[in-house]
Amino acid sequence: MDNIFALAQENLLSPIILSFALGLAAALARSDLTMPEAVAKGLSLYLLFAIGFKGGAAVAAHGVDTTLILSLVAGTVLSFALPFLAFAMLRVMTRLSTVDAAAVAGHYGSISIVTFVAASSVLTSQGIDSEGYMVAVAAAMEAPAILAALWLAARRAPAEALAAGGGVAAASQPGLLREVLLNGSLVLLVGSFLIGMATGAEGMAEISPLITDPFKGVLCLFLLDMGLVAGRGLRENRTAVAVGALAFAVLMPLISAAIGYGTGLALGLSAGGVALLMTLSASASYIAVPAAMRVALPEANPSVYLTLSLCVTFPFNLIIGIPLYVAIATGGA
Amino acid sequence: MDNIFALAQENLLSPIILSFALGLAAALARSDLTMPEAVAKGLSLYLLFAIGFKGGAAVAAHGVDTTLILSLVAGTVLSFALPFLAFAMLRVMTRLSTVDAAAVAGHYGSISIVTFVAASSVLTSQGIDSEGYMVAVAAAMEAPAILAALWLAARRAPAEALAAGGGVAAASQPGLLREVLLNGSLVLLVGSFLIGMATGAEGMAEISPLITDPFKGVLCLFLLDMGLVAGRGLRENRTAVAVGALAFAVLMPLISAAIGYGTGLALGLSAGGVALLMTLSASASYIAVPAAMRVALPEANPSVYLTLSLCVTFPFNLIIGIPLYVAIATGGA
Amino acid sequence: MDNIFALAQENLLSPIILSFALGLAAALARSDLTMPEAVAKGLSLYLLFAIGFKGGAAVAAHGVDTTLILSLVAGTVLSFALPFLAFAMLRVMTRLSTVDAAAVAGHYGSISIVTFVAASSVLTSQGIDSEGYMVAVAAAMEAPAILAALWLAARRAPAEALAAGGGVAAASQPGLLREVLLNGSLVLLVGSFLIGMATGAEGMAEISPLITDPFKGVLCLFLLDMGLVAGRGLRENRTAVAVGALAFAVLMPLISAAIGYGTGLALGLSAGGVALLMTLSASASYIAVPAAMRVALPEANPSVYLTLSLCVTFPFNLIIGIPLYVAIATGGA
Amino acid sequence: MQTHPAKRVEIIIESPMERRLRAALEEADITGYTVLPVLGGSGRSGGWSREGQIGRAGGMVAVVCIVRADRVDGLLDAAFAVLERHIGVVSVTDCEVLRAERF
Amino acid sequence: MQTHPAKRVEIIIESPMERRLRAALEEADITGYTVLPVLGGSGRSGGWSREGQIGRAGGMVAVVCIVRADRVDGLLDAAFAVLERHIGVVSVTDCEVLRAERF
Amino acid sequence: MQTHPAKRVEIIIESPMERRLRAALEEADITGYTVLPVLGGSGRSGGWSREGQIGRAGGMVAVVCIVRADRVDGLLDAAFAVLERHIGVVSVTDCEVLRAERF
Ligand SMILES: Nc1ncnc2c1ncn2[C@@H]1O[C@H](COP(=O)(O)O)[C@@H](O)[C@H]1O
Ligand SMILES: Nc1ncnc2c1ncn2[C@@H]1O[C@H](COP(=O)(O)O)[C@@H](O)[C@H]1O
Ligand SMILES: Nc1ncnc2c1ncn2[C@@H]1O[C@H](COP(=O)(O)O)[C@@H](O)[C@H]1O
Ligand code: NA
Ligand code: NA
Ligand code: NA
Repeated sequence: MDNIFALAQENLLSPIILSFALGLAAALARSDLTMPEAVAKGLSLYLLFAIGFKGGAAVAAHGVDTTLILSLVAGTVLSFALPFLAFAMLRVMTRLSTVDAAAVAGHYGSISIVTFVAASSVLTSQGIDSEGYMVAVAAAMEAPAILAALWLAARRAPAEALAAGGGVAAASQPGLLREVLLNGSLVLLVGSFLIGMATGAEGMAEISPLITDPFKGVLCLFLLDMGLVAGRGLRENRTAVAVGALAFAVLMPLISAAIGYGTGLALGLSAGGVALLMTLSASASYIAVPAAMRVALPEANPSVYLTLSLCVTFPFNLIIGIPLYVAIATGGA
Repeated sequence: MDNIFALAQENLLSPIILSFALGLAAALARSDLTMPEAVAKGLSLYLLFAIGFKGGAAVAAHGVDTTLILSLVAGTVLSFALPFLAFAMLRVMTRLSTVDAAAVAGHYGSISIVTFVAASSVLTSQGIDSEGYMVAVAAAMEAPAILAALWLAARRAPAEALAAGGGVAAASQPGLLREVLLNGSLVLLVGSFLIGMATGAEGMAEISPLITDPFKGVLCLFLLDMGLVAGRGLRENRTAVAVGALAFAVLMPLISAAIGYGTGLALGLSAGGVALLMTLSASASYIAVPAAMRVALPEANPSVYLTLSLCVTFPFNLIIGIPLYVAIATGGA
Repeated sequence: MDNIFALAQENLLSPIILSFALGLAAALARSDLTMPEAVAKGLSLYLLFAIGFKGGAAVAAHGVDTTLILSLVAGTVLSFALPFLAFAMLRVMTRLSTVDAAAVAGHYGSISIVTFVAASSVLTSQGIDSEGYMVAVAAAMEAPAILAALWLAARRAPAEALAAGGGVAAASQPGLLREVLLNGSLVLLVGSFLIGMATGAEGMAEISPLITDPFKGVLCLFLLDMGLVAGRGLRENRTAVAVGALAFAVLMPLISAAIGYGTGLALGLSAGGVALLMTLSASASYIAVPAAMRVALPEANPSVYLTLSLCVTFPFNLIIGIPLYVAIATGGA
Repeated sequence: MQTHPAKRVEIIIESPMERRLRAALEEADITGYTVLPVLGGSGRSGGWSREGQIGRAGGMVAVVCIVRADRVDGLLDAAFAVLERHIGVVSVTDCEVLRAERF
Repeated sequence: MQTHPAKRVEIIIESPMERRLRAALEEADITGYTVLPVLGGSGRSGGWSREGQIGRAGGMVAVVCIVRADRVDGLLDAAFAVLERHIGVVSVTDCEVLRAERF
Repeated sequence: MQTHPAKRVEIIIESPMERRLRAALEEADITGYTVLPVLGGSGRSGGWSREGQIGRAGGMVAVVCIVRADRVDGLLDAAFAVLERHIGVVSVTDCEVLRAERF
């Protein structure tokens, strides 16, 4: 228990969290501090490239153990299954329409790569090892949730959806699946993972001054931007989200993390690996899934899913979730 | 004396100055070399974050001494008072309208953070220590000058200003004060200063590979951009500024620096701290104040104040001022 | 022979090549992975500044030897002469119109700075020294080819060109020469070279954490972008280029490299210097020359010259050319 | 200078739908259009801004398309099929163009 | 396809005034508009360009607003109150829109 | 609010030609115009996009110019002299402006 508090406190005072808090505060206070879109995208390309490459290089160093394939399968299943749980909870806890609930559910099955990056960096700070291929698991968990969401919207809301021209049509939209599987961040993450695997320690030595040394600092700047965007979202959509939905956005990650914990133990992952799988399960998408939802479920209200995912669950995981998951996974709780 | 020349020469041959000169030359020669707006903004966010954080970390390391509060008060007073001096000088030395003179005066009370950064980096190169909280003093000096300028415009130019719908109304414009106090660069500077203070040496160790090691190189690139912008400004506004105004733009920083010198000694700052306070006093704003003037004193001609501040005083301080102030503050003159 | 294969293989598995391949694959697969224009420009400014500065600092360290002037002259002559050879080959190997052939020829006389950077980084990895002033030679080779192309278009296609309002007029267009000589990348490359020369080892020490340590990593990100752009070009212009032209785009660099080899030996350059001169000769422009062609020879089809230069010759040099040129120059073949 | 009547169609559409709109236009044989970036805006669904955003969702683009009057209907049909369930705005203005043979 | 007459108002305004213009529009119940970035330009006060600039001053944005004809006057009054002492350009064009119920 | 008739000219032109167009406009005494960025597009010469590009070639900009009707011909002549051999699109729309004394 002490351990958790120590971790949480240390976490709270890390430059990463404080940078996020600064961005949030600036946006809520209506400061005109902003980061240009191109810079924010540049930072996210850097983070994806670095985390992917380092994961691949770690796999090259430690070899592919038998758990790799199992972990990928488990991640895929989690991503597809969690939305059903989320959907059920949303139907009970909120008055969201079926389409909205399906869209939100999709976000919680999928993952947030920055949350993953933040957790990795906490592990690194504490000298806790983890499987390099957790990056590949992260990638595997991105898309299946989207299919689950579309399926939920189509099955459960035939009338609603059909009236609007619909979910079913959407699910069968040509190109959507392909677009989701080839979305930029997924391709970069997987691609740099493969490059890291192929070039291994030698490649790592060549580019580590870019992707390792300044990594944490760049993460701070990126979280500053996330804080700004989240704060602006909160300001504009204060009223879009009811109390039930807020409760969901805090409860769901805890439940998902518990499921991730069980899965991680069953897979026999290291403590660090378990913490990362918990984090992945607990995190909610705010890039890939929103874009897919705008295309396939335009009737779903983006204020709802973006507010929950980016303005509630993301900070919750960052501040409370990650130290908690790490503490539990390492048996510190 | 020798010392000043040695310093000036070393300064002239530093990559920082030469990068600025390259940008200036390229723009004057009408090269199409440009830096995208987003990249320039990204670099300035980096510099603000780095300088703020390092200042805060230094305060965390050395503790808050009693001079801190006094320095903040002194900075605020200087920023509010210097515009009155500048205004008086402008009325004597130039034929600028009252509104233009008030606007220019506001720029010279406020500060240029890049000039501050350049001076800090000269101090670092020469191994001269300075108070970490000078960053906070810089922040304190940003806004008061704007109020002084508006007050000058309203008091001294009632007829002019009222005819134009004016200054008084402007000074009382709802939201302007708030906008100035919450402008992006101020919030980032103060915020990262606080983060640096909160996370101290530990935080510094984590992100120093981003904010310390490549700092000087990034400053070169940023000054390249400043040179490009200043050169373009010179080319487009050659005729906007009369000889009297040019003389003001060189004389004013010297006088302000002298006042800053006295203030710094009275406060009991270290030699490095005195050099920085001189630099702050001598520098003229080209971001926060111009934006405020466009909102509150739109009748003032931006070609005048931007040309003086960015194209004359900034290079003057960079090339001649900083080495001079450092030499004087360290007793080398 | 073994050496070449070893080099080629090592080269193929370098993060740099793989990053390019990733970009290419992503674009061909229609992923929406993209790098914002501003970020790509920012990276290219960094690379130009770094390579220029390092070249200048190397010259400052090793002194200007007598070969410098001769090398500059040789580069200028090569750049002006190679387009005539290229033009003759294009007339034989392809059915391109005179204007198109002249435009393509101009690209192959000029140079690609990223190809040069990639070759330098291969040399550095292998501990092979080269003359710092090869950067200046690269700069000298940028523009003359454009004049050759315009001359070819005007001489050989008087009817065609005149009908279109044409080449002759274009060649004498006021401002074009000046625009070419002052184009942004040329100015930055030469400017930072001079800064590096002026500040030498001391300047290098100050900014090397920015321009040396993360250099290779940044090059990877830039090549990722190049791959994306090349892949998109291939996708959109598959049909723009006939087989003859493709053969040209692979044959021409080999011939140019051979000429560069002879020239380098005649000049008495070091093995590294010869490899770089081969690379410069073999590389084809895709920034400065296309922009000049759009202004001066708008009738020439950009799909043709961009596809050949960026989508065929650039990858060819990157993957096969550079290791080959290095092997030959170092006598490893 | 000789000008010719035409129509300027401006379609403000969500970024995630841009690719589909482009495909639909090309299918309807409308191959001339230009895409402009959008910084932010406001509508029935509230205000938004691109600053600091990295995802495609939550952004829009403006597609400007100049066509001969007789092709406007085809264009609008194609655009509407894509836009129908989505937010976005379509406006059509009379204009004059140079070089009519290009449209 | 059925279209409806409307007006397209384009306001080119200094960036530092954007926030005030947005507030004024919203106060005048004009909640539909789109903001486009501007790279540079030229006017009586000379030429300018955004390249390499980091401050807000010295930049402009273009605000496009499509409204029913009967709301143009309210819009122009609101915009003019903000613009009055400032540089900037306002133009109004007739247009046709789809989905009139949205305006 | 009192408005005055004018013309809105929109010129979509290759980036490498922007400098020449600006010079030509200024020579024709058209000193008021605004330049907007363009992300991509499609035309007879195929599609293109600015993403990831670093060269000027392969990009376009949109120049918007609001003028009194009697100055349109001068403007079009000046623009056409620059555009003639180049790709690009020019359209002219009727509009109403505030503050007519500025044009
Ligand atoms: N009347 C309008 N004029 C211009 N742009 C609009 C208008 N209405 C909506 N938009 C744009 O379309 C987006 C979505 O609008 P809405 O569907 O009303 O939420 C807004 O954020 C604006 O960018
Ligand atoms: N006639 C015009 N057409 C389009 N944009 C204009 C016009 N006049 C001025 N502008 C824009 O408004 C800015 C300020 O104009 P001015 O107040 O004339 O200096 C210019 O820099 C242009 O961006
Ligand atoms: N009808 C059109 N409407 C709007 N933009 C166009 C049109 N035709 C061409 N363009 C723009 O001009 C560029 C060159 O067109 P083109 O000369 O037809 O290849 C295209 O890539 C578009 O950006
Ligand atoms: Na999840
Ligand atoms: Na000052
Ligand atoms: Na060449």
